[in-house]
Amino acid sequence: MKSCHDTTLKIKVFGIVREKLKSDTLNIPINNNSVSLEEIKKYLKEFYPYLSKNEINFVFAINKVIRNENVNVTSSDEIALIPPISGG
Amino acid sequence: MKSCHDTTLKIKVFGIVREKLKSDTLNIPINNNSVSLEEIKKYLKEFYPYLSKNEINFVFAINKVIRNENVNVTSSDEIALIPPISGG
Amino acid sequence: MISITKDIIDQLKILEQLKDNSSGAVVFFTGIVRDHNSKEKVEGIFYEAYEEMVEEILKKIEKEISGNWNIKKFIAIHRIGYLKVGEISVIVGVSSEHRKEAFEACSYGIDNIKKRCPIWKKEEMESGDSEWVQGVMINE
Amino acid sequence: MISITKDIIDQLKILEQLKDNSSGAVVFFTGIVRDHNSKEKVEGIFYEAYEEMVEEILKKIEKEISGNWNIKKFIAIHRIGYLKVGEISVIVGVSSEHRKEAFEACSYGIDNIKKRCPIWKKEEMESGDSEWVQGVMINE
Repeated sequence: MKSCHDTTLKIKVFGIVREKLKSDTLNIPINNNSVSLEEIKKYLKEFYPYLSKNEINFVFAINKVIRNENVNVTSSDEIALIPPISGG
Repeated sequence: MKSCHDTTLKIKVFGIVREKLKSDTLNIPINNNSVSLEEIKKYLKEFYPYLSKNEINFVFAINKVIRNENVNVTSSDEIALIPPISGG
Repeated sequence: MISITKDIIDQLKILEQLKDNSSGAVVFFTGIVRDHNSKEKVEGIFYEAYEEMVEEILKKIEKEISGNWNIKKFIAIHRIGYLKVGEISVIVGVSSEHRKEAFEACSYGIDNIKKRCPIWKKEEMESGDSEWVQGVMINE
Repeated sequence: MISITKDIIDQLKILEQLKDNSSGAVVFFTGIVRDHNSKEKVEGIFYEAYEEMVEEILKKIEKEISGNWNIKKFIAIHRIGYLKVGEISVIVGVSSEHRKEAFEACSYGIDNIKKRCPIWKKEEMESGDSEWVQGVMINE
């Protein structure tokens, strides 16, 4: 029998998000091979209340490329959550 | 009896003009207390053929200020001949 | 040459690296940790980066610059970790035959680092407080 | 700080002088003797100036910059005499809180030095020839 949660997506987090969530990686269990960014977002906002606050905006980088569209990802993708940047 | 040439105006020259005329100062004898830039120009072009050639353009600086108008100067003014510049 | 580093940025070394006998102009930008923000005295800044992605983007910026301007050398380095007031956080240097290109390319470089590189900073105040700087959404 | 000098320009010293803990940005321009002109290989350049007038104009430019941009420090130095390939002929450095001002002020500084300062250069070629560079009419 297949387990309910086959795979874990790892999401890199940085800056204020890393600090608030006290981890540089968030783990998301997924049932399927792939999952959409919208689904990830929904999951994150449900399980990490900090991320559902209005003041924290973010986008995803998939394999070091910002993706604004709702693409599907798998556990082999490098996924990162990018809050507003302030380098320089 | 007053001498014909009372005073001498000194004109500073630089760069290619200094080199061609083999001097960093040109002396112009004047009869009057003051003389106009146009008169100086006329004198220079007459006595320094190099300066009447078309390819050498110049303006005057009087007391370190460029004067494009035909002002009068005296021997107490600092007069310089400024050919095209190429600093930097 | 582009990089992200934890080490102190050696300006003189970079000026030497930019030197090129066929170039007539060098333009050089350094970002420095200021002793204040809009409200408070600042003691230092902690910089954090998504390093691998920053390197990808710096490479892209370098390529865009080589494509758009006729330049000889391009250097962009961003430092991360804890920096004290007066220390250099970022440096962008360009050498080229003529100054216009060097100014434009250098300015493009730092503008795009600020707009596109996933780097975050947290100011450590003299008061003992610290605060992540509210940034801008990445525009990559 | 503005000046005209016969001495080698010490970039590091100038970078130190531009440093200011309240400034977030430093922009720095250097003009360097190139190894070629449009036709020939160049070995060095002889610079000559109407020194007292150059100093007056550099002071004016400094004043215009302080009036037009909110900057912290401004340095402009032009060297004269014989310079070999690779040596710095002119340096303009600006520090300010924000980079936009520093870029604009630095660029204004060098543009105006080139347009307004009575300085002349003669290129010494590898061939042994030498030639005064055809300049532009002074625009002061």
